Amino acid sequence: MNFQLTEERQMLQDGLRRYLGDAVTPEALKAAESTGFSPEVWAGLSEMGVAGALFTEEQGGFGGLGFDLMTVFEELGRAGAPDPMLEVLLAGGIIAALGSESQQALVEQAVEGGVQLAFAHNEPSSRYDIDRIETRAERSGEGWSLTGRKSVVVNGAQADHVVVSVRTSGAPGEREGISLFLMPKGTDGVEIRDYPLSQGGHAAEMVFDGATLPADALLGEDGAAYDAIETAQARATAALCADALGAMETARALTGDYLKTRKQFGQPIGKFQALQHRAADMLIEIEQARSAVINLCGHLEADRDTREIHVSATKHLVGKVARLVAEEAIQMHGGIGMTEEYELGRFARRLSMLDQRFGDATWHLGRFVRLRAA
Amino acid sequence: MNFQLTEERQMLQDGLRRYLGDAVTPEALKAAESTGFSPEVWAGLSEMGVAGALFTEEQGGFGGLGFDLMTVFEELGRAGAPDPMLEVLLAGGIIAALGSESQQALVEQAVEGGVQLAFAHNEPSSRYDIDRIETRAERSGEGWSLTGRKSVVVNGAQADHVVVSVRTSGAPGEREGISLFLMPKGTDGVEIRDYPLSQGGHAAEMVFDGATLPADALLGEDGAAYDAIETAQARATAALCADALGAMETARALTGDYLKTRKQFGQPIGKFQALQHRAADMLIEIEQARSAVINLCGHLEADRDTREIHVSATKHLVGKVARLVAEEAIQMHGGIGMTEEYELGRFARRLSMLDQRFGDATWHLGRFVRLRAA
Amino acid sequence: MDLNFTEEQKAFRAEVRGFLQEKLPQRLSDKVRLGQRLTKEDYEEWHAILNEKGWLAGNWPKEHGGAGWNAVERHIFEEETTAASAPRIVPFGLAMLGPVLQKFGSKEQQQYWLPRILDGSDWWCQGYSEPGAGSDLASVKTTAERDGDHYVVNGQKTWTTLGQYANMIFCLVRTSKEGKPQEGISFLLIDMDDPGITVRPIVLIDGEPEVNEVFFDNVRVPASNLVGEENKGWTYAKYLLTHERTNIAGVGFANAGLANLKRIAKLEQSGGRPLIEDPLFAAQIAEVEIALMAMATTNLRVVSAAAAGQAPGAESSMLKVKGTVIRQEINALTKVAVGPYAMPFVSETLEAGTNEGPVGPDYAMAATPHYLNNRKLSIYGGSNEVQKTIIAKAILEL
Amino acid sequence: MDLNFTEEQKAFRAEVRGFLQEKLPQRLSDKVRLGQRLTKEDYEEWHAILNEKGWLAGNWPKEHGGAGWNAVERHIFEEETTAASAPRIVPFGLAMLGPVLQKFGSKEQQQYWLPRILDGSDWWCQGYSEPGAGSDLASVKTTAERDGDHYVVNGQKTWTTLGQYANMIFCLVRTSKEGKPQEGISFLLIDMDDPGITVRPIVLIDGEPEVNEVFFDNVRVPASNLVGEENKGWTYAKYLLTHERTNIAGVGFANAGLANLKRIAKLEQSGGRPLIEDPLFAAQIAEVEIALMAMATTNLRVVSAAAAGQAPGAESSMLKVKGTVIRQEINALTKVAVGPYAMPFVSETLEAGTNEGPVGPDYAMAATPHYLNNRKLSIYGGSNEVQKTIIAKAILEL
Repeated sequence: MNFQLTEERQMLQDGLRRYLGDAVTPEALKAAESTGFSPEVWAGLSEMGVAGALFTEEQGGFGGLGFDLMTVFEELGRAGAPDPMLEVLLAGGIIAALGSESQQALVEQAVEGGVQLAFAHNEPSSRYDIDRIETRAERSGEGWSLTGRKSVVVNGAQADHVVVSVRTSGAPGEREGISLFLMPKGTDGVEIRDYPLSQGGHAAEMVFDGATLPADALLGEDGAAYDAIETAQARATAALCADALGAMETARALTGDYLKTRKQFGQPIGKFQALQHRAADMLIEIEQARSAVINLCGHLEADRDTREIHVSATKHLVGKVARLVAEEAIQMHGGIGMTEEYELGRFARRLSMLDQRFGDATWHLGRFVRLRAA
Repeated sequence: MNFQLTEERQMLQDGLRRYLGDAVTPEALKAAESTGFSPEVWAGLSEMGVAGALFTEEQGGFGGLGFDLMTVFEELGRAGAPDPMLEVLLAGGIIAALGSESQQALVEQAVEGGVQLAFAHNEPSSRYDIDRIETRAERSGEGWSLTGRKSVVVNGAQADHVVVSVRTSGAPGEREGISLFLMPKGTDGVEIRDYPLSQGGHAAEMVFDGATLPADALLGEDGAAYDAIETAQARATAALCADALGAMETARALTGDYLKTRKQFGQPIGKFQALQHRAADMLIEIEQARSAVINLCGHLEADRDTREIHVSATKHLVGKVARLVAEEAIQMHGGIGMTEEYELGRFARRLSMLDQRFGDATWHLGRFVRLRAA
Repeated sequence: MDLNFTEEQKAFRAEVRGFLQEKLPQRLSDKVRLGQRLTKEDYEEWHAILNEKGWLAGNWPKEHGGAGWNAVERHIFEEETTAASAPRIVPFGLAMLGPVLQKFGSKEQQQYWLPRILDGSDWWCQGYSEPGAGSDLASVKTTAERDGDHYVVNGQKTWTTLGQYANMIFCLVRTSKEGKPQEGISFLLIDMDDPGITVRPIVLIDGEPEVNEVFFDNVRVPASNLVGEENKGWTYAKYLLTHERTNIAGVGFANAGLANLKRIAKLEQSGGRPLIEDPLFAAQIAEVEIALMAMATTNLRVVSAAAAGQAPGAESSMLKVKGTVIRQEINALTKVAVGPYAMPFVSETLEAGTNEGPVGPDYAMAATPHYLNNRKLSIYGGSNEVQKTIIAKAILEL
Repeated sequence: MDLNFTEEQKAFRAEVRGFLQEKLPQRLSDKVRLGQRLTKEDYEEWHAILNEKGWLAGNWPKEHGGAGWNAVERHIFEEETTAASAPRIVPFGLAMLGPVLQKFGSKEQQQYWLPRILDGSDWWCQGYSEPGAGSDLASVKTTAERDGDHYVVNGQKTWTTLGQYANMIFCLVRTSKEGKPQEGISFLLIDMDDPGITVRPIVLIDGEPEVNEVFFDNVRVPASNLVGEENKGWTYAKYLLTHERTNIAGVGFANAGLANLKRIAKLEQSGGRPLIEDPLFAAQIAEVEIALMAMATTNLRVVSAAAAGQAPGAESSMLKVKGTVIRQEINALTKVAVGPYAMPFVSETLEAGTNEGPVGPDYAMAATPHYLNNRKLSIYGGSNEVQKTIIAKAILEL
């Protein structure tokens, strides 16, 4: 039992914290608003080889374990970096797990840096169920023809390659019959609407109207993609929770500084005991969230049931704490915390949108109950 | 719309508050510990004719509406009176609703004062479901023979007459087939174990092993008692919530006094802002509880669905607030709040046991959802 | 005790409802229902409709052109208009300045300014808060120095809601530095078109430029624009704040928000079934609904006491806290209810009539902006922390 | 980062588990499981069993007869004993006084008192708190005046847990009124059989006389019973409190309580189905379980740092707060779970071996007493309010 970062991870953490502290400037954020990411920061992360930490040596990386994800994403969250590293983990993880040798080249490119990925999976009525896929792919000549709609595909318009989930057999709600395709940017028959997200970055609605893909675009076996998606999403959930943890740390640091410097009725507001105790509650809950993230990251390589219990436990707890921290941080700041100009705002929005990806706190609480009862 | 007490109710409230403030002495409480009630206070309440407020003029009383119950029981709770007036309301209400002319005499006796009643309804596995009755009555000669077990019958050993619910047909969980009997104290074939309760007062386990009752012991029609029980329990729930409201008022008054007088680190602890804000939270929630009690009392005479929605809404809310008030009052007192010697303790226990009668806060939340969806 | 409205009150409710059915433009109620932005013209249109009926100033006495309603009637009007998704009445002239002028203004001021509020000639905004003051309103730093028959105003106001639409601003200004901070404050009416005034929008975290900073650089204001006496402004300011406190609970908004949340939870699917059938989500809706049922009755208790002439005390602080917490919880649940479609952040979709349609279902587009924007509810108008201190001091006598 | 225990640690866990299977009397674990009262003899029996194995004083170094375990080993022992429903080790001699004597006691004191703690010759209790002091421990009023080779002690201690069983008490006494309150305090060992000592039980709201008041009326204590130096007692007191803080989170108790709660929720029926299938109740259990899973890891982080020689800081305050809140929530849910059978309050049923059987199911009888009794968790050992102030000051540097 050991809760110290390894030397390598410590170096990665230090390097990332230093780099992002400098690089995530108002200008970088401004650039990301219109394009969905900051070209400069993205290039910087590529240069550092950060994506390598998301993959094992076998896959061409130098990490890939839960605590590697935690190290990277906590720093991205702490800086509020607007770059789609999570999509590299999510889509790249699926490609690494299922891809043919030639498809794996994409993972190498991701590790070397620069390639942008996305995972088109959600649909307007799927909400958070992985298996509620209605978009269909049918064989068409040598290849496949896709019909359906994917919603809120993060980084969908920016990605050089998009992993698309479809149903090749079965009905929505069934685990069997889900397949994956690797689709390059610019494929015909796909209508894309790109838009900004509350938490930063962009997403897209993707309408497939008979879009055609060649036979070798299939990722893994026909109809057997469920497990790989669930695994990749478990890892992405851990990463997203680590990201939220980092954002909470920044929110609490900003709040602590504010409590120390802002004066009212003649003294720093941090001298008011009611605020002290609420700040302490916030710290206690952030510590809970940190432990929950550690629990999930430490069980990503466990058997499926154990892993998924930790997925739901952690997403539930971190979701609740994220709401508390975002709301309390704003409240303790007062009006200034409501303004876009002040730095807290974008962290509060980032935390507010945690619930919206991979299942909200209540949804995961119900899922935890079902998993425990199973 | 009017939230003032009528003159009559105001007089009743004043009189009760004055009387109970004097009468509920440590000696009276001590007496109630062993016997289940305080003979002196009970006699005093009888003399004041308090039970009359629980029944309509038609039934021989002078009240009987929701706000009459609220007036009486808020004061009983405020004083922490250990006397089984709630059982008069519950059992008496059933007798008044269903009883034959000769059975109604009991209601008159209750109004005139002195007669003790109980309602033997709960069973070991019924929890809070009114219809989950397994105790059976079968025709035996001219009368009936009862077999089964009733649990936690409040005032069961003390009551001069006990209303007993049984199943004469159907299965547990069905509304049809539930019947009621009026059983005098000392009936053969009933084994009674009397014991004290956490909130004060006594209850009994009652085992019926072929206890025989005459034909005229039947209350109302054979098999059709459900509605009367539900109605009586709705009224008793309103009364119990008003009782809790009164107990909360005392808890908050004790806490307020303590905050003003107890000094630590050189000043009254009520000067500490964290405690101020928590005291304010407590007050806000008590105000919510008061409004919830008003809502229920104001809808006791409404149609069944409206009434029951308010039963569950109010029992849920008051249950939550009662827990908050009991726990926060103790916490703000510190060690002294944990001691039996100090007055807070018995109010905290009274509030703690609110959940245990007629359904806990969570149970009623679920029921509210089902009633709203119906 | 009686929870029922009188026959007169029921008849009044029916009259309001009939009026709304007939006169409330569908275009406006659609915008309100979807949480789209109302333009200045939208507000003015609705104000004019109400004014024609004599209902624009429910709280004003009839002699000043108001409806002269008591607290219960105002409550009924509020319930019906929020239920019908009518635009809110912009409060600065009607709910805030009007009562102050009626109580403390000169005859001339009343005759000139009050009709202009009713007929829409003036759009007022509020110059109370200053940077760094927070809930400590008496620490006014903006100065007004007398110079002949003018005051020369210098300083800065902030959090000026809808200041971008206003042509007039009522301000607390410091006319004396003697005595306690409360003692040297005056209440001044200032034309926003005067030279030396600059308005700078403050963008909030929902992307809206709803509030503003207003800068005063040697602005010359006629002395006739002083309300009441010099250095007595704090009295008028407190009177205004008390009036602002009516309907502090926001029961109508909460009811409308809850109805909207339930509608969404019926339409959204989770696990192949309507979200509202998810027992845990349904329980969260139920919890806030139950809290709202109780709070609405607390509100009626206060309204009913006010109609009987009693001045509300710490109860209004309790209503402020509970009311804002309930509305914020409804906002938070609504954000959760719409699922992933709470993420798109396309400001243009909130403008009616643009080409930019909603990304997901139309009910989803305002969920996140409203959630974020309404964090202000517990901050402004005296933060909930300030309210709790008031409650503790008043009732616990601490 | 590695959440796994080492092979050595796993082997140690297996050894503890095997020992418990063999040596823990069923009679004792049954009582603990049902929440019945343990008698003095019960505790002494269990202490003797552990002492025979050399495991009674896990935190003492081997030279003093302890097991010399590090924080992780102590944690494992704690996890296994609570999971097996072993009686808790009475902490006053072993966890509190022992470390103080080892650090600050004279050679003679160590040689005389330490073995007597291990072999059960002495039952110690704690004389720290005084009436009206609350969390302000330094405001000691009980005086000890030097008279020849004795101290004469006068005053009162309170909240003395299990004082009714004790023959010895360690006390903070005031030996000087000079300087700051912390400066004139001494640490004295007092024989409870000395003339002038009166013990008065304090009945708590669960009906238990668990704590006591101890009165000192001219009690003569040999000067050789002074620990360390006169007027330096505050240093030793703080050292003791730090040691008391180990296992402050109570993870083992929480785990055992959660397992008990789940067992009850499976046995209780609601609506004709096991209570645990009620989605709302199941969700409440899940919420506290999830919080506990995280808190247990926080605890391991602190334990692991302690084993590596780091002194815990404000983390132990965080664990105290979260740990007590979780345990209290489990108690509250257990009370709800047992339903109406939480109401009977029959003190005798909590004594094993009496004729008075439980009124309802045996698992129900301790639910309410435990719920009530454990309200103390957030009050004693530095109230949760004091802990929050510590956290705020330490981490926020406020």
